[in-house]
Amino acid sequence: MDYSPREIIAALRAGMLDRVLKSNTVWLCTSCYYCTVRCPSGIKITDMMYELKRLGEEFGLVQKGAMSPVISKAFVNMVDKYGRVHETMLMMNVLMKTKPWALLKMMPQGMKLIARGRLPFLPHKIKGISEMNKCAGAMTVAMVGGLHPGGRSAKEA
Amino acid sequence: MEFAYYPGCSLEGMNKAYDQSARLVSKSLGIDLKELNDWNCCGASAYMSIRELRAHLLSARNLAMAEREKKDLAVVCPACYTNLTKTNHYMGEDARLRRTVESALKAANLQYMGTVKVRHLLDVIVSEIGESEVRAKVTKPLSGLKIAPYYGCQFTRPLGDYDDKEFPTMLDTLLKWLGAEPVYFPLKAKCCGGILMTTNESVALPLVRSLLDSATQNGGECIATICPLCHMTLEAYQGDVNKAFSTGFKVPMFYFTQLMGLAFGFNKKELGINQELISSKALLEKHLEVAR
Amino acid sequence: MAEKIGVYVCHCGSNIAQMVDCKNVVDYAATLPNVTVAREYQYMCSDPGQELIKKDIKELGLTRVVVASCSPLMHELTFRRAVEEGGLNQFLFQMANIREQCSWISEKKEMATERAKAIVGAAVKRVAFQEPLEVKKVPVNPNVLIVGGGITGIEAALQIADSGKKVYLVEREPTIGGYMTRFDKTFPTLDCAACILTPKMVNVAQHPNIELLSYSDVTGFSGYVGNFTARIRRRPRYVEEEKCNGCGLCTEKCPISVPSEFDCGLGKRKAIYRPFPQAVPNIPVIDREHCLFFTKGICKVCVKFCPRGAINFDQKEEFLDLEVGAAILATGFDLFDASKVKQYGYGRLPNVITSLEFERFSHASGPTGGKILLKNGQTPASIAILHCIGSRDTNFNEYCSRVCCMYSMKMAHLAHEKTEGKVYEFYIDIRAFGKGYEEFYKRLLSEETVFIRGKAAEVTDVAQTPAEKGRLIVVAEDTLLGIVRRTPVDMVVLSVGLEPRKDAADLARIFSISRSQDGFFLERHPKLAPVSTASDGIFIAGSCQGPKDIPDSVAQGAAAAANVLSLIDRKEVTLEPTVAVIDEESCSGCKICLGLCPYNAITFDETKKVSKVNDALCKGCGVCVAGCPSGAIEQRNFTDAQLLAEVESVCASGK
Amino acid sequence: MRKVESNFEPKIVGFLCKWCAYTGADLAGTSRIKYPPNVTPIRVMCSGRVDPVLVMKALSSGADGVLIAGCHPGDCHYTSGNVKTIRRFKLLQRMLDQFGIERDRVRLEWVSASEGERYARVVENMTETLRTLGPLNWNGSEEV
Repeated sequence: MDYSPREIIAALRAGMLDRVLKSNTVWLCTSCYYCTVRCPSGIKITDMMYELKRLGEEFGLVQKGAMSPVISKAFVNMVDKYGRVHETMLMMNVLMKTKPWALLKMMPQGMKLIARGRLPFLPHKIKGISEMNKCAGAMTVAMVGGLHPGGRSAKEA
Repeated sequence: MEFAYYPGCSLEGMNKAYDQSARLVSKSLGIDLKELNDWNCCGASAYMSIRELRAHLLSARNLAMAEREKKDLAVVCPACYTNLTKTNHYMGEDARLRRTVESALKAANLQYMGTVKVRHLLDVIVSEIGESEVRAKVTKPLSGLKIAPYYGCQFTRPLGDYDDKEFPTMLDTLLKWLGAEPVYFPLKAKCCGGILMTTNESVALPLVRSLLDSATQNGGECIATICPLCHMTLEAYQGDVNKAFSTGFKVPMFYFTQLMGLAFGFNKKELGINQELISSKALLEKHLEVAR
Repeated sequence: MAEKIGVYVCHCGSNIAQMVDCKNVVDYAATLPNVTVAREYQYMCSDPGQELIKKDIKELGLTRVVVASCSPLMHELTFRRAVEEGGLNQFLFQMANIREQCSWISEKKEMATERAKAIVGAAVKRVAFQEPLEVKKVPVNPNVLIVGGGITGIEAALQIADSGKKVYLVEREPTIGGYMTRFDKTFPTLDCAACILTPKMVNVAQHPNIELLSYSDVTGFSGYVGNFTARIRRRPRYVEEEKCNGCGLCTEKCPISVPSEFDCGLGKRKAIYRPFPQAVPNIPVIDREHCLFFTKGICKVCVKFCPRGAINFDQKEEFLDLEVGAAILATGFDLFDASKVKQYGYGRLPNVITSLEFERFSHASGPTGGKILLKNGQTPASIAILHCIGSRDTNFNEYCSRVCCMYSMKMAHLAHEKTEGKVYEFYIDIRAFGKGYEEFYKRLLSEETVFIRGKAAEVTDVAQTPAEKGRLIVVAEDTLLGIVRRTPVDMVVLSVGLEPRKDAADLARIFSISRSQDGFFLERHPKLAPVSTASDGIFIAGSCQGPKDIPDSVAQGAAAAANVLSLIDRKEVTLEPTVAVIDEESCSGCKICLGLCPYNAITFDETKKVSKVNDALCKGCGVCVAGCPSGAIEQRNFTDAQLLAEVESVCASGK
Repeated sequence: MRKVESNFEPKIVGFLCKWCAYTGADLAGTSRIKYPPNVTPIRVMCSGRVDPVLVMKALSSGADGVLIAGCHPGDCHYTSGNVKTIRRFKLLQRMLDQFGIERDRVRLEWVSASEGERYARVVENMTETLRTLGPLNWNGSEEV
């Protein structure tokens, strides 16, 4: 971890957003929420990390070679397309893009899971996918119209 | 007791057995789980990370549909629980967020008034069904079985106020009702690192190792889970841990609903125990007469 | 009505003037009916400001005065006095609050000015309907009630009693002395708590002017300044105070041993016991829950051995009504319950203890005779002291408990001295603000205490290295180093913060005083009236008002005593004449008002068939006024005509 | 849908009890908390002094709403004055119904001496509500 959450906040206060976004800290956050429930100042740190991830992705400022942003993007694309996540397909997608050799390494485990019927091959597409995207479209219009910024920023949270 | 049931994406895939056993034991306890029609992804961490607002929209769609059916929502995946609850909570306290989400829902003729309660199935069983009814269903008590009760992160954090945020005890309580012996497990609510496994193995593996260490050192013969991601991580990566740290873990993993099922007398196949990666056969034979 | 009204708009420096266009308000006021003169001035509360009013009353023959300035809570009395000195009855004055409820809450000058005009307009309209009233003087009862016998209450009691006044000192516990009796040494001088406290406790016991009511509490409090009645509940000790000579034989012979509350459960006491040997009064008490006679009807060993026949199992709870002129609440604090912060393991991990438990360990007459010991009886080789437990934390108490930094450093010093082991302090900030405090911190730094700047994240028993095995590991980000450190130690001491007493809300209700957001009793003014309350004649001192160390508590005890003495020596006090009066002509005799009055101040005159208000009992709430179906009751200075005038003016403003 | 009248600023009469609500409102000022200027305060000794007649008078004289604020139940300086306020308030609401006046126009709120922030929020909230309800324009005789 490049910076502790405390240092992240200090850096943000000092106006060093780029430094924060390029650090590995935000992408190492597993959303375990310990910081959020323990923070004596009541800061919702996990939410803040989400906001920083979002900003990093928006500005294209992420740590070089980091996989997590790739996963997030693939995850979002899949949900926007099918309405749900298909674990197998998501992993295949991401690994093909980042480290295809890892797929080989995972083969034996994968075979075991297939044998136990735990790896369905086909994704499920929900019926309401088009109306869901309509909602998302309406939301984008609201965002572009300035009614609501991209996220619920940590400041207001 | 009737709920709209929200299985969540990972119960459709690798954690099918969780879904299977949850439905089975719920039914036998008189909890009527009706799968929420055409539910969608809750907007879990990976989505929330870069599309926060839209993640709330995803959860809100599920909530709106449950509201239309006039039911509360029963959830088994703690991540889904957290996301749905968070949306519920934030829409209540942040008027601007509410307005934005409401107006977006309108595009699909949906509306959400904030009346749905999101409940984790474990909370429903312990708080609503209660000791006497659970005990009454136990035909094959898990006597002598020493279990490390593992809650993971998002069962009570940040918003589940039905149990302690640092040291939850609900699962311990339930396991006792089943006749089993929950062991002291100080890491019971720590992160398994699952979400980092593909991206930062060097960070994630030691977390898995410390969990297995603590569980076994305190006498745990197996681990009970309530989270599909935790379950998957501890199960699928035990081999990697053994390789990386020269350890020899072979700790069987159970969803808490599978343990309930065993105690209620269901067979292993019905509960999806046959889908496990680390065999529990020897352990179960030692403690229970479930050679079936 | 041909009144001559003077309106004075105060700038309050820039407090009002920078947000309210005072000139505009004055011009507006001048146009209002009956207004003879309208002026603005920099500081109306200053001498020249008050002179302005007096002069105008004399020269222009004003019959009514309105001052638009700060809140009436601030300066209503000041201006009433000025009006009186100018030759007008003080109740022909009305205050318009254009500071606290106007300029300070506004963002736009135009809006603030309009609001000020509405407020001033209402006051002008109202004041025309005000009537001259006579204040009533009543004698002050010179006896004083003090609730709480900790160091604060003791100090107050001795100060007042020494001046020759009678003090009733009510203490809930079997002994006075409070928390201080349980401490070992005191910071920063390290003098022993008992050495400085016990002589004062003895003074209380022997003082002819102090009546000590221990093992008692206040259950009711009524009346008004100078003339209160306090109802005291005396719980049965089952030992007759007049007969017992404190020989202690009963305690010695009692066969039942239970954990001692005084020692935080670390030591034992008997079922008939004194919390500690120097207890005042030096009279034991029987704990009903454990005494064999009360639980099983057997034993009576104490009866057998008592040389004075002082044991009396038939004692009953008694109630006592005391007449007093003033009261001081010095009820102190509760300690934060460390088990609420689960990540530190209090109650789960042995050898995680609280600071009070540490005091008992360290105390020479404590359960270990002054030795600091682990659960296994060994001396710890390393101790970590964690600051701010339950304090400065939005999850628990947001405020700083003020004493923990200093007592933690005192503990570090004692721990080091007694164990010769390593001592770590985990702190957020060191707050060493008092006389000699910073110097004490410097001394600790030179005594090899390791200060780690970082709030501990958790205390865990899960070892990651062989060196951590079997020990407690404090995990904290060292914010000076910028890394997370794991510090293995043998013992962890949690420096718990101070909280309002659990029953503070009940006591506040009994005494009709307010509490601040944090739950402590609310002072009348945080700077200028720190020991007064909004209720005349009732004072607060010590930690019941907010966390305080011993020097500050003693200072407040003495301050409250001075306030009380100044009140008593006035011999008489004036009462607000804002009481209710019943117009006999209009009263229909329905008696509805009788049930409405919380003070039983209304009686029914059977011969005239009308209700009557007893002036001395009426507190002027006005509840009966609003409830009278015939409109026969009026509240002085809050008459229907006055309030309606205000309402009408507000509604008409800006139109 | 909320009706937004851009220029309408409701006029609200606030009856504040001296011990809690008025002191709380003072605290909001001392803490420099900003809130809308729509509620003009009138000080009473106890919320129990607020005769329904005063409220109706305010509404018929041009006020768009009335706020009654006192000590929290149980904390009344006069032990139980606010309990009587609660009872009277219910009566008052029935009177409002009879005249066809929205119940939201008259509010009873508890604000302690230490709740400056809360007082500001109450005022903000009530002002917002009345902005959407629009002007009352009631002359006191017939239904609105």
